[in-house]
Amino acid sequence: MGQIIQYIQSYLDSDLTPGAAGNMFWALVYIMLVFVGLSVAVIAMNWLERKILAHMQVRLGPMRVGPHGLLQPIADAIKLLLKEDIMPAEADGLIFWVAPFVVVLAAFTVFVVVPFGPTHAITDMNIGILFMLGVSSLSVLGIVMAGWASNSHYPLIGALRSSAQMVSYEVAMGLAVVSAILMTSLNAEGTGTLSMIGIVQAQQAQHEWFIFKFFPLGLIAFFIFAVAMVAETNRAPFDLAEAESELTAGFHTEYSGFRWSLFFLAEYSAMIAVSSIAVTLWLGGWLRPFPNLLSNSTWDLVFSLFPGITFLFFAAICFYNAARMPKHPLFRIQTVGLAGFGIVLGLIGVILFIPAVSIRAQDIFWFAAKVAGFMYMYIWYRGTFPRYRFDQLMQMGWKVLLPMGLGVLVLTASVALLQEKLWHP
Amino acid sequence: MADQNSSLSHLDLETPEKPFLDANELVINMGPQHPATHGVLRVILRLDGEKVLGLECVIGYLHRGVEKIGEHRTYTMFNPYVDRMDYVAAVSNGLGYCETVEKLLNVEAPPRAQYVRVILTELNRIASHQLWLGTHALDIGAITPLFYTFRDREEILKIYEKYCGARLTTHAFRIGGLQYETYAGFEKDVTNFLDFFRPKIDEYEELLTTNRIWVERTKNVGNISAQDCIALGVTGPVLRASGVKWDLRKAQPYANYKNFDFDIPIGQNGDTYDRYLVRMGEMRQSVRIVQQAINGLPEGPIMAKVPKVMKPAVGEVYHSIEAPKGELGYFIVSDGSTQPYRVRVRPPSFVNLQALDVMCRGQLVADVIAVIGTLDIVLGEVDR
Amino acid sequence: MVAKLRNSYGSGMEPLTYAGQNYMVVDRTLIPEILQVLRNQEQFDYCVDITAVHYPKREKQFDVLWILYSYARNERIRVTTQIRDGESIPSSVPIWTGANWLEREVYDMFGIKFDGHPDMKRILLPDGWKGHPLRKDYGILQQDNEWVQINLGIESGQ
Amino acid sequence: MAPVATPFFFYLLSGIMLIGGILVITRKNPVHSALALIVTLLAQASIYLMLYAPFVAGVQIILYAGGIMVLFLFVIMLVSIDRSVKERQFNSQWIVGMIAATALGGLFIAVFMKGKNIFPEHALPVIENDNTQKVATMLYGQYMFAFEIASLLLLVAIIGAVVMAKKRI
Repeated sequence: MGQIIQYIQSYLDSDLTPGAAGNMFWALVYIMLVFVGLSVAVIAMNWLERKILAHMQVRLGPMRVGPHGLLQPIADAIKLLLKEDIMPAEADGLIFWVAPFVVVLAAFTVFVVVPFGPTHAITDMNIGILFMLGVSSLSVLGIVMAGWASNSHYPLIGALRSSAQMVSYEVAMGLAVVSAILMTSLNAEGTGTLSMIGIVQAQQAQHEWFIFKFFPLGLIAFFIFAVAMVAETNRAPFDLAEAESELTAGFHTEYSGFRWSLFFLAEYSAMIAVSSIAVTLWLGGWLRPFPNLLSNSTWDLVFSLFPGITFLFFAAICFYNAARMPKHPLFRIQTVGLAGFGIVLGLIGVILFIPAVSIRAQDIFWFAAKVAGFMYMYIWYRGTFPRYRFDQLMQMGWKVLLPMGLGVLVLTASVALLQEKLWHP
Repeated sequence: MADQNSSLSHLDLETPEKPFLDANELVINMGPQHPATHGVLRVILRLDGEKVLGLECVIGYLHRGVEKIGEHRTYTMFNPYVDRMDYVAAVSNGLGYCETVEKLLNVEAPPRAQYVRVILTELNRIASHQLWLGTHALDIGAITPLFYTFRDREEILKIYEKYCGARLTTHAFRIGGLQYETYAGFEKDVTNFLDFFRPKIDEYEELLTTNRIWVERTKNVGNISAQDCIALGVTGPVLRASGVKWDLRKAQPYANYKNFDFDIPIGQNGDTYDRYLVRMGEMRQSVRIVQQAINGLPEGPIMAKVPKVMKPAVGEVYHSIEAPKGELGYFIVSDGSTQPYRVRVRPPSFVNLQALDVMCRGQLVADVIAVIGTLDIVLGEVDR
Repeated sequence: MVAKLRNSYGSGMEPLTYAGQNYMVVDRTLIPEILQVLRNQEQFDYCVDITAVHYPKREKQFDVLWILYSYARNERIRVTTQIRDGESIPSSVPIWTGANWLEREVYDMFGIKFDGHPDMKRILLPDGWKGHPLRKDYGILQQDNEWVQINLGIESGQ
Repeated sequence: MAPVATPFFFYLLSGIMLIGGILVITRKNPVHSALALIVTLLAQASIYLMLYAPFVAGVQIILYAGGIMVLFLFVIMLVSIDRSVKERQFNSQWIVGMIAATALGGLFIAVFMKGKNIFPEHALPVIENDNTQKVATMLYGQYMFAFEIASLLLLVAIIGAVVMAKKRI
């Protein structure tokens, strides 16, 4: 018994990730945490997307289930779970059944290496970024399987489209990633790293987010990635695979109920995953803004207040809206619920002000905040852009982004070499 | 019957033993239940990969026999039926029908009625174009314009509702003029709408006109030359976007369009983008016309002297107006009784839809969606 | 223009005007020729509409008419011809491409066949429907019950 | 650091690979075969991981499982499945194939039996963290020429494919 407790406690002193430290218990705890956090994020994302998109489009969005539709995603989830699971008669049963799980598995497995903080990752792989790209590319398989197994024209064409799209954009994406990895090798030993934590630490060591490195090279590489990642996740304006007006719903046309919701889950967690890559590679991962300019202890303190303030701000919004609720007896439950939600958020905010907590949590906060920024951009794209045509999309991938990526890669390498030769002889 | 199911025979729809790749040609059926066919249009596409080799429209799912009904109703009774053809531009349909019967009866609506008719018809043109813009943009993947246009279309529908109680199938006009005098504050409502709407057109354009993806999706898509348009009998914005400056409101003015000052927006390339610009221009021109009509709205009677029981003399009359979709014509044959002997509707959507094949050849599947959208067809009018 | 046509075709063509609208009644035999002339020499390049009217009491039961428009002259004209039931008429698709669907609709509604039409079949009603609804002897409530029973699986559509 | 590469995992992964491999050649439906091949490739990637070669494992997943196999599936899915299911599974070359497979198997067994003599030195376990850098230095240092030749070969292949596929250039 004591041994077990010791085994559990031994990790607490370590400054490694549980995976790297080989501590299975804490690795499991982290896996659970990431899984739960991700599910909550997807649920929140569902609500936020509908709400934000609705407000962009001069409508209200969900308003009925819970105050301001807060419980809508839960209601939807229950609805989906209770729905009949339909399998087309001519479908290939096994593949049809496996496909959504492949997609979900691929989308969730990548989070094994996502660094939410210097020690807040399930494990730190030596090939972290490669692992992420590789595993996320496996979700193409699931999509292709789903499209083919449905045994119907529209899903098949949808699947072919999205797989072609994902395979093409992976190339440009990879080149952009390589140019960022190249930047990690600009240190005294001249050795770079593929580890996700290592990449962020390199940015920390170089006192610069890679997006600003070798301006504008880092920015261009980031731009390429930012475009490719939208294509990679099959989202607007690259949502050809599920172009409602052309292919009804693309590869998951024939899916319903729980299986459909798995695709939905996978789509959102894939969005979060690629955003995490972007944040890690170019936006300094868990590092707070201006780590080099405003780097004395006062600023450290100021920035450590942000997580708490953010939650208090959300709480304030909740209270404000609770106060604005109609004063009708039927609205009492909603008002109380919203205020209660505000109180919970406020409590979290208050807890986050405790220095011991805030030091541990602020890395996660900054990481999440940056990812949230990307998520907002995803929604914004969807509200603004029409959809690309397939040949245009391919043209953009192969004739614009790929040469651009190659150019950036070559330039980055040259500039890095020159810098080494000229300024640090 | 000999030609039973012959519509599909030459397209080889039922060839299961033919493998995909060897055929080199894929036949895909789009619709009648498809979100982008704007109703119940069925398109059978012959594809080479994603390239369209040809297509055939199968229509008639919404056929209600409007022309047959017309032969069994009196002139007055048939009036509401025409609203159900192009239901997004019901007022235009009514205008065309009323004017045709007026021609048969040899009466003319009084000036005030004419002005109100112009106001309502032009508002209807705006509403129709708004609906077109929203759905067309939605087909191409831009979801937001739909909500913007519906928000603004609502204001027009409110004016209709206040004027005649109905929003969509308004039955706003009567043969010989109007049934209702305008309500108090009608002019103010319309003026308010115009002031409200002018910046909204800019808002739509801001979202789309210079949007790179929008331009790429619509430029050089669904091109049709002026010659082809004329040969196919295509009219309306589609014709004008191909560079033919022809608008019935100018060419053969009806109602009292000759009193108004407006331009005919035209395009050069006859592609989807030009058609978009032409329709945007038409909305602006409609705003101009309505403004002029409101400013010059005369006082006076709203109904000409029309017999209670209409029995036009024996004869036949064709009259057409510039509906939002193109030339909307009515050919009515009277045998001197209270019911028309024959009502023929010349539906612009029906004729324009013929051009779909020409416009889509050599394009990609995704463009078929864009082209169906840009033709601005209403299946209620195609099938009647 | 009318005088010129009158000279060349003589009694086969009769120009008329009603309510300020010009139309001409043309003999069935002159149809393709006169349409060709109108299209090529008189610039009636836009075929607005093709339709028909059924007069069951007449010997020549059907009026088939072309409504034409000339962009150059900004003028409309109607060409009418009379044919018997079962008689066919030369197609005008070679003259105006747009006549295709319009002729199909006339065939669909009246059962008038157009010779030389590339795709003479029903357009609005389903293939295999019996009867041509715009004929006067086709009742307004009448329908092809057999077709409805076979294809829709219901007793009657009413 | 505790070794992950226990014999249990090795046999498990090898078993998966074997089953996958057998499925590849026995399934009548080509899509099923391709999917079985993917399973095999993934198991193989895991074995690379056990060999402390994470970079190779990652590349294996990205290139084979994520890239090439998707293209395979792409092509297979467009071919009529019904016809291939009807076709006979074995063609006239199956005897030759069997002989070749047996010979290869025999060779493997021979190597396995006499392995220690053929490879006298133990392969030194490389530290996982240095692996990628090692691969990089090898590729761009010692084997630079071979690497460049290989990439040239691929370029030629790409251009050849484009020339053959495109009707007019």
